[in-house]
Amino acid sequence: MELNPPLVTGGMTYADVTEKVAAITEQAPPKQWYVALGISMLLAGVLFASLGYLVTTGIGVWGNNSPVGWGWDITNFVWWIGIGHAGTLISAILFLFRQRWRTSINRAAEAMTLFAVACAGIYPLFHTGRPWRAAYWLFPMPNEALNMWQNFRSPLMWDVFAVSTYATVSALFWYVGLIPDLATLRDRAKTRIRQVIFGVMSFGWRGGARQWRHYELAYLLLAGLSTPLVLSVHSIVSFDFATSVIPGWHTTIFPPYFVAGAIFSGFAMVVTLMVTARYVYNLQNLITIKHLENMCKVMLATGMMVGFAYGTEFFIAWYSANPYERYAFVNRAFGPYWWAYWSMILCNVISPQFFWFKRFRTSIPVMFVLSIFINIGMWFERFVIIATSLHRDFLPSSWGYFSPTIIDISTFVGTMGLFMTLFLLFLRFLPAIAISEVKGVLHQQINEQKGVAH
Amino acid sequence: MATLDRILDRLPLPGFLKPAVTGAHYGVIGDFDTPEDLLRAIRTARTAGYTKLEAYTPFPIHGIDEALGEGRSPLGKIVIVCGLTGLTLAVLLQWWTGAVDYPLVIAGKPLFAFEPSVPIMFELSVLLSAFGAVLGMLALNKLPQYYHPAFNFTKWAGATNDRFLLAIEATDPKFDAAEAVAFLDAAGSRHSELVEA
Amino acid sequence: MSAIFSKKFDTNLRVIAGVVVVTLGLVGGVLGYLLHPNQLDTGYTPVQPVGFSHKLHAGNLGMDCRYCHTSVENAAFAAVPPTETCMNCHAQVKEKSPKLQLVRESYATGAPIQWVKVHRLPDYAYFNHQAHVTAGVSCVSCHGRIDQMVEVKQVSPLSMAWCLDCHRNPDAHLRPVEFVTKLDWKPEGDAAELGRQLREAKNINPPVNCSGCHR
Amino acid sequence: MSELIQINPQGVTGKKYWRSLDAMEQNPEFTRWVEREFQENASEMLESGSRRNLLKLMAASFGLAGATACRRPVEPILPHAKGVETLIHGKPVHYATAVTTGGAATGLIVQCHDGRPTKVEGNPRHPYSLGATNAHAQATVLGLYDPDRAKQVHKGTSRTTWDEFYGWAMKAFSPEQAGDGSGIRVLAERSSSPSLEAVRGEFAKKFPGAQWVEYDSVSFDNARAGAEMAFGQALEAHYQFDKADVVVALDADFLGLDAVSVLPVKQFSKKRRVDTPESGMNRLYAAEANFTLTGAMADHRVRVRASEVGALAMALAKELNVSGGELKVLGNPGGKSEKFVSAVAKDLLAQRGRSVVVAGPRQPAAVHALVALINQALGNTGETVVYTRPVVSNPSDSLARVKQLADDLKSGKVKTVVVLGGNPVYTLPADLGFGEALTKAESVVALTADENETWQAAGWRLPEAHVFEAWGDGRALNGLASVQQPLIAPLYEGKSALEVAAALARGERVSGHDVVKSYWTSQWGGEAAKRWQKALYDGFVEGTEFPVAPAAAQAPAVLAKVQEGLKAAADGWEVVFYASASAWDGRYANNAWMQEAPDPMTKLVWDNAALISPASATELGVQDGDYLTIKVNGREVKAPAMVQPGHADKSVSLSLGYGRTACGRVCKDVGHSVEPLRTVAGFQIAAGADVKKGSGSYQLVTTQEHHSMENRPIVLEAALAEYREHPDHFKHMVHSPPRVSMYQGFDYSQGYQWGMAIDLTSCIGCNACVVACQSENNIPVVGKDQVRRGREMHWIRMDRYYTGSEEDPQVVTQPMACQQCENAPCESVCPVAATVHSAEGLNDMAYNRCVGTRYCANNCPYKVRRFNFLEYHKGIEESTKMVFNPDVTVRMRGVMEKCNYCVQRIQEKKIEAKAQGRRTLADGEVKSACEQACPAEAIAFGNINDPESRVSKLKKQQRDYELLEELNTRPRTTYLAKLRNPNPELA
Repeated sequence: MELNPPLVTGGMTYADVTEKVAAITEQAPPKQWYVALGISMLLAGVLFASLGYLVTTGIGVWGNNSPVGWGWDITNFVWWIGIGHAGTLISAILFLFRQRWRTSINRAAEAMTLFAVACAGIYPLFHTGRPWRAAYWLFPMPNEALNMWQNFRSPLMWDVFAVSTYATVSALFWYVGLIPDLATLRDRAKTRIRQVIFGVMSFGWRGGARQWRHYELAYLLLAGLSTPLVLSVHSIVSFDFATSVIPGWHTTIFPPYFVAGAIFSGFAMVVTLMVTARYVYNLQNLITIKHLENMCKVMLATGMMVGFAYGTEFFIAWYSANPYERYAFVNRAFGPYWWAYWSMILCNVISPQFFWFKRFRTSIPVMFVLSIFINIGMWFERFVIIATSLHRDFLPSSWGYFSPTIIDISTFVGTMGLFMTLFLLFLRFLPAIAISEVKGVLHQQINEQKGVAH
Repeated sequence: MATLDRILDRLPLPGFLKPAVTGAHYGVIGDFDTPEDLLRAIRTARTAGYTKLEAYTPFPIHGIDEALGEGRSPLGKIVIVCGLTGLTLAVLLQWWTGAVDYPLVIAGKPLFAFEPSVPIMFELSVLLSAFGAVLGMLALNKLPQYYHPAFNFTKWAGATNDRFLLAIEATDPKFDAAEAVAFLDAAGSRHSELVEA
Repeated sequence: MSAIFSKKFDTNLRVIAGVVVVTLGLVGGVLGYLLHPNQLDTGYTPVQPVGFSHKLHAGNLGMDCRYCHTSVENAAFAAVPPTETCMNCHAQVKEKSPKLQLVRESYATGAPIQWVKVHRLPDYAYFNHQAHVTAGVSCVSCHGRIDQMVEVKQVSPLSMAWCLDCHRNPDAHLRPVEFVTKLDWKPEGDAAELGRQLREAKNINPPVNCSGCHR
Repeated sequence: MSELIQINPQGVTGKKYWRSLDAMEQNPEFTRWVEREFQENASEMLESGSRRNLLKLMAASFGLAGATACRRPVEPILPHAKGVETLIHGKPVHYATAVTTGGAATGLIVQCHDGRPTKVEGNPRHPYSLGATNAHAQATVLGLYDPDRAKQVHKGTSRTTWDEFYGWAMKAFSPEQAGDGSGIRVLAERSSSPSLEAVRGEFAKKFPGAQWVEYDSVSFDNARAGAEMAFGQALEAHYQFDKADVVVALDADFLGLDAVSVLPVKQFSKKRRVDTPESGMNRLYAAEANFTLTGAMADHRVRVRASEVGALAMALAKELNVSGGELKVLGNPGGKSEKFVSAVAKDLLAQRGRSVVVAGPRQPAAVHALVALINQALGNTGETVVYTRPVVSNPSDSLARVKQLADDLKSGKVKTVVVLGGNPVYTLPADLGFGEALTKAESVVALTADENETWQAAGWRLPEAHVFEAWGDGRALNGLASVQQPLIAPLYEGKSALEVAAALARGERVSGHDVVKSYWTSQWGGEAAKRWQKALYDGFVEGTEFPVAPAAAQAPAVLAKVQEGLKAAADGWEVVFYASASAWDGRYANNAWMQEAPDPMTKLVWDNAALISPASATELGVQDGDYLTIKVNGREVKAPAMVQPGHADKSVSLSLGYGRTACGRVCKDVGHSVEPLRTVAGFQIAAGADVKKGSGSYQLVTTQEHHSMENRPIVLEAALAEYREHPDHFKHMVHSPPRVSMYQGFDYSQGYQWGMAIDLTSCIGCNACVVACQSENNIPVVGKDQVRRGREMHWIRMDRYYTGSEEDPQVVTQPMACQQCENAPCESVCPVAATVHSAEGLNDMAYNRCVGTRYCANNCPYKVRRFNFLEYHKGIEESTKMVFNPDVTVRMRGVMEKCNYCVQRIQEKKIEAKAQGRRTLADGEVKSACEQACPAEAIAFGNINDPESRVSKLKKQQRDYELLEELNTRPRTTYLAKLRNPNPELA
């Protein structure tokens, strides 16, 4: 067994790396791209139509009710935000840990983060009854007429800060990473228009040694900032639930549990996307089986954490001797939403167990299918936490049931359309792999090989 | 316009507008095959007494800073200042709005307390730090800078692809165009030329 | 290879950016100032169907506000008077004036005069004249020197922040109830001290809770 | 009620008020609407505007985000040309009036804002109201503004005028044409109106051959017929529950749907109230088929079919040795009842003269006679049961008279029929074929409140004025007369039955005001004017009560008749008809508040159902919503089944008033008509039914889907004896860690601190508070589909839990509104501080600040917050908007709302007190709408800083507990644990 398999295979040179990645943005895309974009844009259109209907008619077009004040809206929000976490994790935490295997996937993963956060951000805004007011009341702007301020003690207020900070920092991080590659595209550009566009976007980057010096430190600092940030974001999202009084929500385990779940689902989404992109664009030499296998290991680890959290919740509910807590968890597993609970267990706890075996970890079809399973499972996890906790809380007189409407579904599917649209445009027009970083890895690899040869 | 340039020059805008080079020539740029060649050339040039050197590479290369004699980037300090500003802002915002400007009794909890303020304190610190890091980096690098004489180098495109360039700038006291071309050629440059400013 | 952008590009870019930023800042500042309730909502002086002069009636003739606005001490609304009230005098005084044609018509036909509302609060704000007037808050505190206005003009922003200013520190706006409609009344001695005494004597605690005004 | 201002007794005053209203409303659209309304057809009415939806305007102006005033809309002020005395814009005034149901009047106080009635309260001085109301009375005001009311006079389907009608009528009802009137029949609803009685006398004098028939769709004749059997004359029994320590209800829902329930509830709860562990408490036994509110309150309830109640009464009479001789006991009224009967008998005997046995109006006359004997034997007559002459005429045989009328019609004897009110085509026994019979008459005149089935069957179709629009009078059950004074001039062309009857009798048009006033002045002589004013002011005419009638029955003779009249219950299925708690007999079917008020027991909304016992459901193989086919004597209806725990087996309870065919928008396609099953013989109970599972099923929607407390300490309950032994019993029912807060908390020791105490021992779960709150707080109606989705908007909901077995459960009810927690979980989670605490301890909700995250509702452990998922006020008519309380914001979609202890009332009273120079409010000065309506006085609201306030005293009781206290939310609303007083022998 090879101890340290190469991360760039096929004997690629620096120029090959540039050519391979940049060419994607310069050539006409394959036919499948147009088909995929068409479908995605159609779905994105469905999203905007659904949101338009929602805003003009009211939250009632969704299935939300009393007692289930949050249904698919916040489920989807948490799901998308969670997915976003993998991007930051790959680009920031793995960077800090000097995990060089991150380089070929970090760019796309970061883009995925941004687009997932964009999709997520739709929900907190549009789940409000009066989004036109929420849009500006949620930010602390001086308001002489009202003399009113936000309630900074509300976890939703924390969300506003966490998610907007997260979106901003992720965008900054992503764009900073893009600058040298945009310069590469600029310098390769054959047409004036491409020259100007990439010229403007790359800020006049030259790759001077002094520039690289500040750049590298900035990147390191951003990674250092993003690491606690990404952990804080899902912790704060979990505070929405953890700080409440509702049985099933009122749980101290939530922050780590949510973060682990976020990484879990995020990696699953990265695998889903990268396996596809790798196949479509022939990037097998850049996104190697080693990359994918590592991601499967992360999924196995985080899946185990999530499974452990599920068990802990039950244990604590039993151990607390609080009848409401006990009921909430028994109800999850055996109440009217039993199917959601067991789908979650099947997808999140059982399915990653396959990754114990290298055979499955290195099998593209297996990891593709399992990654989709995990994404479904993680959606169910959020649904289970939100809907099953709300639908039966303290007073049985107020118990109810939540069923989604067609608009719930179309809004959710629509966000997938928006996500895919953005992702496809990204693949088409921007370097999907961090060219300069891969070259750095290649340089190191070449030196190592030389060292081995010596 | 010249006056404007002068005024703008004096403005405390980081990295703004100071023309990269004055004079007719930027310097001489040589084009190397590998990072190792480049590093060697830098060391030779420094030994030869050149001081105004700049390297252009498609990816950051370890040891190049030392070779060029660069110190630590001040970016970390900028970021710390920004982060502390964010932290202070967050505390002031939450304390002033909640406990001073319109104190409202909410859920029987104190008007201002440390515990519920932590998330926003943290987020604002990170947000301002991140802006500090990015804007600081751009400012220190004098970006955006859309015109630079180095772009006039005929084989510039390689600098962001697979070539490793070394520039001996015209401001170098030891600078002499012909000498520099010869020097770089000798150091292993595949192509060296005098570049217009 | 030659540079994509000209040498002047960077300077031009910064100059343009600077101009844009300064302009936006100015526009924002001006808008912020103009849209502030103090500017936006004050000064509204609609044209009324009948050229009723408060200056003449309340100022020169010295009529008490409550002669017309009868319900101000008893109800939330200060009530614009019925045409009948005008005719109490104008049946004898200026009974042929063309300016009063509309008033006479209204009285004869029973059709109301269409006055234009000047002081308008949002419908979810429940202001109560009775509560203020009986507490000793003068008309002048909100409506200004109506007795000097030929045409009624809104002088206060009537914004929530403005309401709260007084609700938090009412002392300066309190006076003995008998002087409530005396718009030119000035306290003898320390106004704040008098206000404090009145507030304590009458147990005045203006609410700053939401439900004080919003129900 | 600080002031009662009487209306100006000129008949046209109301008109003037109404004219002034549009001016006051400053609403040109509204004026246009009024004008058009009087000119054109009702079909034009389907315009939807929500102009006054205040918050919606905010939304519309959102685009301008604060810059709205740049283009400030010009808003006119339209003062009166001539002032109206007594009217101060924005100041509500209150008028005393009366409303008559089932022939008996109840006094009301109606609040009017700028000339429009907005809220109904009980008249505290009227002995049958004592300040409280039931849900139906609360909803009366919405009926006034029902846009689907009959509005204009029609001949056939074409528009005509009252002039036309009177032109025809004066001829048709002239002696020349009508002769002695033998071809004339008048069919009127039960009335106790002295004026109408006088008019009726005039009519009879003019047309000696004519017949005037009064009827009830929900009949109380049997009770009076029973008295006739016992005492030789039809008397009205008055049960004094406030003097009874033991009450036995035999198929009697005296706390619920048996006519005017307010007084019995008041009296009953007075004896039920437990102030200290030593207090006495009455004991209630109930035997019934359907589960009623009375059964829910009972300490012991035995379920028997309605037809078996007679046998049970007979067994009881035997046990009590009523006759002193041998009694034939009929059949076996169910296994459990033997023990029940002997225990009840013992208890009754121990409380001679301090007990009441009461039979329900559905029971045959013989049972009522038997009950009269039992009460006599127990020495209750004259003590807890008194009799007076009835307030209605022909008190005991209306059904026979209606049948006679139908027969006369069919045989062609009748030329002209005048229907005065009601909806006989829908409500009369189906076997009369009344609608069909009407076609035999030459002319049919119908004066109806809405364009109902009877209206459709008539030639002359006349709109009936609403009770708030017309002059009239009526007697309370004890004879006390009230003048019904109008609060507004008729919105449309309506006239009252009294006016039409008087015109027909006198041959000239007369105003209702004149008829009523001249009747009463003629009764008084001397001080007529003064007494008239006083009657209007008081809401009743002093000294008009009927004297107590001597009632003594000859036991053996009566028993013989009873034994003859009582039949043993037949085997097999039987059907019982009962008035719907919502639609009653259909007259409230188009009243959206009532449709949305959940049935107190089933929690069903917008529907009726066939209620059956769990065992019967198993036997039939049906579940909730499955259709049943119910056949009685060849007549058949289809209705969805609903399992009612505690229902008698082999019995189906069907509620009236649904499945109307000619109906307004609200009740269109709502529920299933069971009227086709009702016959003269089986008008209330129909034996020999054939019940089968039908095909298909139907969606039934309830507001509560889970009926068990899951062993959670929600409604704490104990027996009185237990409480006496351990007064701190309830303090130990919930074990929670010490309630220690991390925080110091705020000082609530100063000023008013509002709080509420709800006595679950008294609460009967009747919905009066629910509808009162809806009326006071402009709560929208959302409709069946939205309720199905769990989006009902009631700020106070009536939780109902079953305890014990499914077959024989007990029921507890718990009104649940915002608990005004001091440590409110909802407040800390709102991002925009739209819900925060006031200095007086209220959990304020600022709608205009709310962005609608619903986080607060999620985090509310009591789930009492209501969210406007859609624009629930959208599309309501301009006329219906007049019902809105102007002191409460109408909420737009997207905002959260909830109970705020009627803060508008608090503010109003505080301002008033301060203006009067008072430093504090007296206890009881501010009443929340729920508290004010509650007939059981179960809700106490007030200042908890005042140790002498009613609420403070209740909270000091040992029974007081905080719901979910372990969460340390420190709710301001607390509950007083439920006590029952079971008979140890039956325990």
